[in-house]
Amino acid sequence: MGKINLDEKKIGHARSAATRIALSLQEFIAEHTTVAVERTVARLFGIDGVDGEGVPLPNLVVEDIVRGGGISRGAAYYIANACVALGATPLQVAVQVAEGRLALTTLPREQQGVEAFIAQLAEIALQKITERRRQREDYLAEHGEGRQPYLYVIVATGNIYEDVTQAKAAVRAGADIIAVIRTTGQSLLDYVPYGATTEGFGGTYATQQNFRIMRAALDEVGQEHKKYVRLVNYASGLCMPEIAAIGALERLDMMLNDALYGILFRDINMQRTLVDQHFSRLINGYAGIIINTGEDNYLTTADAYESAHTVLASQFINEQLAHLANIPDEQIGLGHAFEMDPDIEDGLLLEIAQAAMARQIFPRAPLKYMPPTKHMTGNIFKGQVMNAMFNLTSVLTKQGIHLLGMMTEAIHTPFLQDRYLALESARYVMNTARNLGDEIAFVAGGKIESRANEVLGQALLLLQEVEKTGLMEAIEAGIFADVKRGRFGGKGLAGVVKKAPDYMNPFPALLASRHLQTK
Amino acid sequence: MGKINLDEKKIGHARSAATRIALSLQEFIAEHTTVAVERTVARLFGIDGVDGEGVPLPNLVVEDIVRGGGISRGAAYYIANACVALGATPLQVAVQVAEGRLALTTLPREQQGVEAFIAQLAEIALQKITERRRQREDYLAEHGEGRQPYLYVIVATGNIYEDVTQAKAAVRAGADIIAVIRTTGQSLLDYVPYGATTEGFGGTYATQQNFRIMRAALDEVGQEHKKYVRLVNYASGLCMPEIAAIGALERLDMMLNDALYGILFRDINMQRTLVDQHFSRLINGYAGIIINTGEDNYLTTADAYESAHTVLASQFINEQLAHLANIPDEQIGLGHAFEMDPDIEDGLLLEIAQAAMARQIFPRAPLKYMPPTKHMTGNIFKGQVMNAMFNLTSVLTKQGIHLLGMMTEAIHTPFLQDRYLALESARYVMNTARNLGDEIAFVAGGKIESRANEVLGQALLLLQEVEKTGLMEAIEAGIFADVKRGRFGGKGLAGVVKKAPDYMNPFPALLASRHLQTK
Amino acid sequence: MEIRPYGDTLHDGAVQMSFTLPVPMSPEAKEAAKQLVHRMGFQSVSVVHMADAGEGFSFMVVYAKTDAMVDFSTISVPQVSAVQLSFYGVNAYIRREIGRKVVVLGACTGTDAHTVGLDAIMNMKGYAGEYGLERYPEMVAHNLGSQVPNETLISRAIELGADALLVSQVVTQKDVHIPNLTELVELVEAEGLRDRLVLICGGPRLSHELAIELGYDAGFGSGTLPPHVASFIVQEMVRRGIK
Amino acid sequence: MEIRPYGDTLHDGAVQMSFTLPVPMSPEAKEAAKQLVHRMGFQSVSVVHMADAGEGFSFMVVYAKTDAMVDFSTISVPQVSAVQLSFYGVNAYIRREIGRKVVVLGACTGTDAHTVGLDAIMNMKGYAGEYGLERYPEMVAHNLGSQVPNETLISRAIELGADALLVSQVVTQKDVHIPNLTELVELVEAEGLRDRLVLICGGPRLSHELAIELGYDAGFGSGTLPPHVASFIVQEMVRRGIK
Ligand code: B12
Ligand code: B12
Ligand SMILES: Cc1ncc(COP(=O)(O)O)c(C=O)c1O
Ligand SMILES: Cc1ncc(COP(=O)(O)O)c(C=O)c1O
Repeated sequence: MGKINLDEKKIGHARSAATRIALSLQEFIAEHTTVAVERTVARLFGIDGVDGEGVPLPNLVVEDIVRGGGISRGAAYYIANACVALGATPLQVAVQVAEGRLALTTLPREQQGVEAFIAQLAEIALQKITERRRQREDYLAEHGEGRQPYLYVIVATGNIYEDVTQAKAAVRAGADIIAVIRTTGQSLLDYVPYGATTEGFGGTYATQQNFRIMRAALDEVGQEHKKYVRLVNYASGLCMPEIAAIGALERLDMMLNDALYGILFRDINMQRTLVDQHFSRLINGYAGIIINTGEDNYLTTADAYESAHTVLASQFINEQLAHLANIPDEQIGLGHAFEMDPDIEDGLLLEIAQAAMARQIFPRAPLKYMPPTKHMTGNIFKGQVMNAMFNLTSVLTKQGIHLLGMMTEAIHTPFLQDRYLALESARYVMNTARNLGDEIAFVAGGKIESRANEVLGQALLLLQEVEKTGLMEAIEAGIFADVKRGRFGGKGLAGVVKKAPDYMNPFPALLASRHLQTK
Repeated sequence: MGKINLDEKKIGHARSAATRIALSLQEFIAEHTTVAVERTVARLFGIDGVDGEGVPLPNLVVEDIVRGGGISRGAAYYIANACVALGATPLQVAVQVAEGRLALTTLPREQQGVEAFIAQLAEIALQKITERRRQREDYLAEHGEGRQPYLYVIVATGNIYEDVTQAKAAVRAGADIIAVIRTTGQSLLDYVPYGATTEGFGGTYATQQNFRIMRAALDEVGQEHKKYVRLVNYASGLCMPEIAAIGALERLDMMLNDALYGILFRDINMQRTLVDQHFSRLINGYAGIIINTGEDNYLTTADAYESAHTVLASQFINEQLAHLANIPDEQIGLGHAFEMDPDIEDGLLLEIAQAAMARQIFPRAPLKYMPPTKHMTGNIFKGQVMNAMFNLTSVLTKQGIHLLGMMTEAIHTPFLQDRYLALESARYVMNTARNLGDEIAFVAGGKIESRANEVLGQALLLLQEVEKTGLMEAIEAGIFADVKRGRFGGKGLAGVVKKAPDYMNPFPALLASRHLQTK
Repeated sequence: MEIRPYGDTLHDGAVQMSFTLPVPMSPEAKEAAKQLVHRMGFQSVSVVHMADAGEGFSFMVVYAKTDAMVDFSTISVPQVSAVQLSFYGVNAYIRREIGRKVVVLGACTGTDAHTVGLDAIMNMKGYAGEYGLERYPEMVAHNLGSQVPNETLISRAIELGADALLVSQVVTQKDVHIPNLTELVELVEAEGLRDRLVLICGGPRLSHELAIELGYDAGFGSGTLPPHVASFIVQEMVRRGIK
Repeated sequence: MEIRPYGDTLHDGAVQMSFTLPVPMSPEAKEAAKQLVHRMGFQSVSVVHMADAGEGFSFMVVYAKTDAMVDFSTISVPQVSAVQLSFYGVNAYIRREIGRKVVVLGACTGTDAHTVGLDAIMNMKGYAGEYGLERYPEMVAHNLGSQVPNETLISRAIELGADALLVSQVVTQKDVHIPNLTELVELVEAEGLRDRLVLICGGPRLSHELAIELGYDAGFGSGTLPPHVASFIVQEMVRRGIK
């Protein structure tokens, strides 16, 4: 497309402001680790399972190291050290810790071969992830990438088996992407639940076993329909990097991954989750998983007209933070949303302006486009039409990842028929308007172009301000989503650890240096 | 707008071909009258009411003249002659005929003063119509014309009182125009039913009393909402000019008026209805009533993609026929429809092309745009979305008279809630996309432009063919709507009468010569 | 097997509903809607939307859960009993089993002017990729078109020696089709033609069940294709010994 | 006055419905849908659409007519009993009748993170043109935000000397809000605070009726505006003699 006459200079300035914001944040991130990061290392080293009380072994291991005052050196060191000392695997070591038979920090240190062993464990982990990535690439080579916008629907019954039924039905009705929504509150858990689960509220627990069950189901139904069905779950929350790791191991294809979401909407401590985010993104990037960012959420608490520029500004920052985690543009699913008040005259023009602008500023990113949610009401018949306008805007402006709006948005998590009808409607609209985007041009200097440039201009000013104050300070001032969060407030601060000089974690360097080829 | 780069020369050629087609038809029309035309004269002379069996007096009068072999001279003469002879009003004369006490053709002829009396009766009739027109203009001056596209909904309960309830509810929900659908089969009746009626199937009888009841109701609710609510009924059928006259007397604002509809879809004899049409249009034109033509119907029996050009060709012809009946462009509501198969890729582009093209070729006509009907199914949720795309296309291409699609189109004539939801949806779509048409341009040489030019080219060829063969012959060959009708087939042929040299009807000349000023 | 509507959990009984009440929008109207749906035997009734539909009417959208179940294993649907033949199959069958051309007459009767459905079955060009009956070499098909009075249809049937009558009824408002369809059967019987004729009706709101009830041999609804109808006609003729 | 749904004729009982059946699309599925709706007590049941919803499910759209009626004159809805005051009215009332600042605490409790509704009631900037409680000069309003455990809410209430608690619950899937709302009342009672507190809950799926049932003083649903809530709080305080 590239049809809106945007001020390219401003785009350039905005991007470099965002780069500087990201870099300055990166200094802080580089100096810290978190309990979640360390648990992730444990998981990548093959530690999985729960104790008799259901507490995950990675938690027990990291708690043990914390208790022993060793966490600032990193879990990798202590685990490998124990392995070398005891001639055991990390899992065996963890079991001993869980059974209270071992305290990792009490073993002799500075043994020979620990560093080599760490490198070896890391290599095995990366190989598993690489293999998953290859599997995906094989599937895609077999069935093709599919046509964008990808139709993305959620399942959220709370029961993974019921979710499977609904997901398969959705694929048969045309879905390209299935997201399993998490149970309400999971993001505040400082551990990842375990096993297959059947009891969630407004969503289903994200567990490795649940990922596996859904992955198998989607591969099966995908084969039948000769397409690769993408699976999504959520990394944001107190276990951001752990879930990213699990996702990498179970071949998820996309993960909601955005520290800002956790900060603003889950009141998670910003230091904690920004550090977590970086590691989780390194993993996502390496695994070929597309990250989805959460700017769309801002418009649920702030007004979509007034705050449109905050979405754009945040996209610029998220893009740069993703780049710093070695994620290529093709894996950066920047979020935005169709949340303008439906009563605004020419509201559709504003939406088109925003969507086309984002498409143009981030040409290679598979933009994640969210449907109207806030202004949806119990009037399902009007909601169906609002979603139709959203579908149209999406195909018109060539969005990448298209979350289907449900006419029952204001009522319940989707019934099977809601999803079916949403898919049918989207297929109709996107087919009947398939090439409309190529057949129309926006009038130069018209409302659409002016709006896009207005939003761009405001975003640039905002970024310049954030650059001055710093991102954390800007969040403290409430610039995003009309929500203010303190640097030392929120959940999970206790899990933030300043790295010691001898801190050791093999993954960041490996993940960042090796760039897998997509075929 | 004027945005599609259309071949202006072809438009010119097409229009002149249509002019010649219309003129050659007009020769035939000028030589004939029909029983319906003569009944209309009787009505305009003030003859109304029914006999004991419910037969309308205009029918009894005209039958009496037919029986007496006088019809080729025209009813005007015999009625006036009787009035002069008996010193009675036309109504008094008619009552005597109805009671079997008088045979009009048996009275002495060539009396003094008959012609003057005819002129006087005609003058009175035109004054009544003029007064209605003035009333409308006063209302419009008070409340304004309103914004196009006008939202047009039907009521069709079969019961005029129930219709009133539904019509008022519709106005409160945003309707600008109310059409009372006729009961199935009325168009084949060779008389106009009488009085207030409560028993119709899929529609309500068109009677003068029903018109009056609805007119009063709409004036009332219109006053409350500070707008002028337009009222529509159907002239097409065996009583075309009579209903046009009644409409003029009861201040209808629009009338479906199209001989081709009657020919193709009601199997009415073409000679009969073409003659009827001309007189009915003269009346509509004079009364300031917007005519609505029926090209949209072609796409219910023929394919909308294949036969798009037949719609355009017919619009050209209808425009010229309307001009010959002295109707200004502003009163020519040419019909077309959004009837493309919803499964066609880029179907919306084709619809936009067709609608924008019509808008551009007939810039001053208040185009009547019909919603999807043929491809509507029992799936109301998909239907709601198809209607949304139609609403969008309409506002985008600036249509004039917008018939609301009902999600229950394939099921039943609208329930109150169907109409409510349709209005709500149209208001939303048209508001959110209000100025979209001014903010986009069609890519030069693109699909939309090419399609419009393709349709224009085909329409021109068709018109040139019709010009060669003549319109009646073309209808015999089945060029419109995939339906063939013979020149001597169908209903009502018996009512066609060749005018005698002394044929007399004061109205055509008066209606055509005087052009009322709209303020 | 007992079944019940499904929202997101087996047997949850979830149903969406909408309707209009003849009372102005108000908390009482909403409550009335709720009670009404309770009276229909629903649980967990939630009136999720109420709107002023104008003129003293209020519009409601409701989600609720029903306790009603049906035993799916007991469901049986009266179905047109004929082996489904193709265009070629039908013609071969006629040549083999009947040995003469089959004469078929179609019409939209009464005031019905909806010919598209009947045309889909009869016209040369056919419908959805299937030829219409006019194209069948072993059939003589006459399409009388729209608004045909029952009397005319019967007199034409006698005149043309029809084996089967195809009657289309699309307008069903206030059950206007019922007396019209009934009248035809009565007239056919009065003329003593019933045994010699295959009587078929069709239209989007008609079902085989209703057709049987009204005294027809078969009824065809939405989605019918020409060979469905042709297959039935020829097999019914053979079954009844119409030769 | 007996009322019944209205389609296009008074008392016609017309209702639109849709639901999914856990059986594959088939004529039997359609018939099952019809029978099911009959069992709900409907007449003239018409399954106007059936679709394959995938995975052995079929989706149905139905129109039917119900015989159910409700007597509209007997409907009464429990309603928040307070004279509706304006922003100015509430503040004047407090000055006149209470004579000190009213302390109000709000929270989205449990795992609920939907703050928009509560913010609409409490925030300075307000909602739909009405100031929120934080702007009321005679009130001291504290908004504790999202995901607040009931225990925390109560200890803060004691600490701040709250007169009224405003609890928001938006997630209601599988009735998750019921135990959470119930727990709060129990804790308040256990602390012996019930008499001294005006207890209010709100959210789009909550009603005043449900609130009363759960032991709250009032419940507020969709479309609530700040002065509605403020009016109730102050009048309830005076009624109960909370000073
Ligand atoms: C096209 C159309 C018209 C055209 C008809 C043109 C023509 N020559 O046929 C015109 C514009 C003239 C028209 C007029 C009217 N129509 Co009309 N029309 C429709 C429409 C949009 C589509 C019907 C159609 O063509 N369907 C496509 C065909 C292929 O499907 P089908 O008819 O179901 O046929 C299939 C099967 O049913 C079966 N079948 C049908 N007949 C037969 C017969 C036999 C023997 C067999 C074996 C099978 C069979 O096989 C076919 C192929 O699978 C419907 C709405 C809709 N989307 O359904 C309204 C609709 C049928 N019309 C309606 C009405 C009320 C009218 C009018 C009275 C007023 C009005 N609202 O405009 C007038 C008067 C008509 C009259 N007296 O009959 C109503 C009927 C309501 C009801 N249930 O009673 C409908 C449902 C619209 C509505 N919601 O108001 N209409
Ligand atoms: C915005 C939103 C979010 C935002 C919330 C941001 C925030 N800080 O509030 C985010 C993105 C974080 C979010 C997350 C989730 N959400 Co959410 N969300 C919504 C959404 C789109 C709009 C809610 C809203 O803001 N409404 C506007 C406000 C003004 O209206 P209101 O809440 O009704 O408030 C009014 C009245 O109810 C009343 N009121 C409300 N509270 C109170 C309190 C008192 C004391 C009083 C007096 C009055 C009162 O006054 C208000 C003003 O009139 C709804 C869908 C919808 N359209 O309703 C889903 C919805 C509520 N979410 C839902 C779910 C399931 C979730 C998630 C669990 C998973 C998911 N689907 O994303 C997560 C987790 C959240 C959690 N643990 O709570 C479901 C709930 C289903 C159900 N019935 O249980 C909904 C209905 C969407 C759906 N169909 O799945 N969500
Ligand atoms: C970026 C991002 N992460 C996570 C979530 C969901 O997280 P939770 O499971 O905490 O509700 C969302 C929700 O929309 C999101 O946008
Ligand atoms: C031009 C025209 N006239 C008349 C009618 C309706 O006429 P009838 O009452 O004969 O069905 C239509 C229907 O759509 C029409 O388009």
